[in-house]
Amino acid sequence: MFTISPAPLDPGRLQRQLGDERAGACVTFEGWVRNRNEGQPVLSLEYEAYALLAGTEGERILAEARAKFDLVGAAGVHRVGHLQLGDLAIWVGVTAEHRGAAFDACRYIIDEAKARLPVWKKEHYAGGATAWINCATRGDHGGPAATLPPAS
Amino acid sequence: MFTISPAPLDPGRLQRQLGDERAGACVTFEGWVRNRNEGQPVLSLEYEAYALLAGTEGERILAEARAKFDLVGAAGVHRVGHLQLGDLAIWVGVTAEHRGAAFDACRYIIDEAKARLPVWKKEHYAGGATAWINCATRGDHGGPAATLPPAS
Amino acid sequence: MISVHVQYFAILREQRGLTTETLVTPATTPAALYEELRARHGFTLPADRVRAAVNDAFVTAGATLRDGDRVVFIPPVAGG
Amino acid sequence: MISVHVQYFAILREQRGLTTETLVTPATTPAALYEELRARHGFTLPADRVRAAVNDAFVTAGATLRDGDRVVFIPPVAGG
Repeated sequence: MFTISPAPLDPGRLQRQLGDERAGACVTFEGWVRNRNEGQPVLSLEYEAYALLAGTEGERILAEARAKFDLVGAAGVHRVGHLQLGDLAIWVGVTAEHRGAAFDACRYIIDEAKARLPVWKKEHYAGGATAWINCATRGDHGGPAATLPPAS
Repeated sequence: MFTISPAPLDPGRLQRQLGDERAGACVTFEGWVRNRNEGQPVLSLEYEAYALLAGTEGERILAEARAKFDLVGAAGVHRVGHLQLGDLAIWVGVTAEHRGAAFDACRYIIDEAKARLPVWKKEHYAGGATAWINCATRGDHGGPAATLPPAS
Repeated sequence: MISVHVQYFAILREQRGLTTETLVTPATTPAALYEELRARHGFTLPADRVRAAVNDAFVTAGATLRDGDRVVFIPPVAGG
Repeated sequence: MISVHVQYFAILREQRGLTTETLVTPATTPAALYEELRARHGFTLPADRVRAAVNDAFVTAGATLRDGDRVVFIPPVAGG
């Protein structure tokens, strides 16, 4: 199941839901808020999602992974809200009989999720500047981390 | 750090020790005791390690991963003792700024650990038969899951 | 003329200054509707960087809009 | 003749019936010592499937054994 969560994620609980005696391998990916992006210090991150479509698209990605790889289970959650350094932004967990399928599927899911989920990320910098990542346009002096004026 | 543990592993605690504000990605691998190997139902698994050399070799594998990939942190633990279905036998966790390095390094560490750590696994089957995995010889009728007589 | 409900997210929400609006438009496709709104509200993202969803499913820019549709314009995503 | 301490793990431990022993041997390499022990105790693993460690470090089968060395024969591993 793929969900969008306004509440902090609990990786232990998420992983336990994948428990299955047929599984010999469990690979998880966690995306953490880090203190730097494209060389610029970051103070915090805001995530916003079109939750309904993000859930649907996430489920579609999980179904693709199940079709491509020999899995026992797969799940994912994307956090939304204002996150601080070190916070968990996205969790993906995959189980399989063998580790090759688990690694490949986990990688597939996070790659597709980053490219396809209608989720947006706004970086907050020292001094109050912010930027919606990937939304810079020519007039913003280019680059994904170009700063827009502080939000009102 | 790579350790050998006779006590059950606590993935939450293990992962928290990797927390670092420079890390944007955390990939973990867990090896679970599954109920079947090479088509044969398995009841439980015994793991035995040459703990001192396994720790040294595990540390060497982690150092190789740090040299090959752009990591923030890496750690691993192998459990020893008599494990039941679903129990966690090995945990590997890797953090990096970016997910590509984290996935590649985690995969590298578990592949090398399985091939190189002086750790042995004895499968217990229904009826009391057991087999040391990979230790079958021609006289055992071949195959990694060939059964030896029940241990006395 | 049709009436559509538009929902904004992220940079479009901030540039529009609101989350949802219902409006009457001569546009018959998401592409035409986006150009109309962009001209009116000064959205910085060009049309070719924005995808569209209608009634909670992705659609092409040339899909036909119907009266009562719920339309979302999707800025470049950046999850994870 | 040298005196060496041998430690057994896994299938070798079970086939030998003990964990450690100290013995006096004419063997000067791990390979020769393994053949001696294999003949005496009926180990099923052929020498080419067993690695050796001396004083807690891997060594080659032809390494020189010294009096007082701690020797471990390592059956095929199967961790994870």
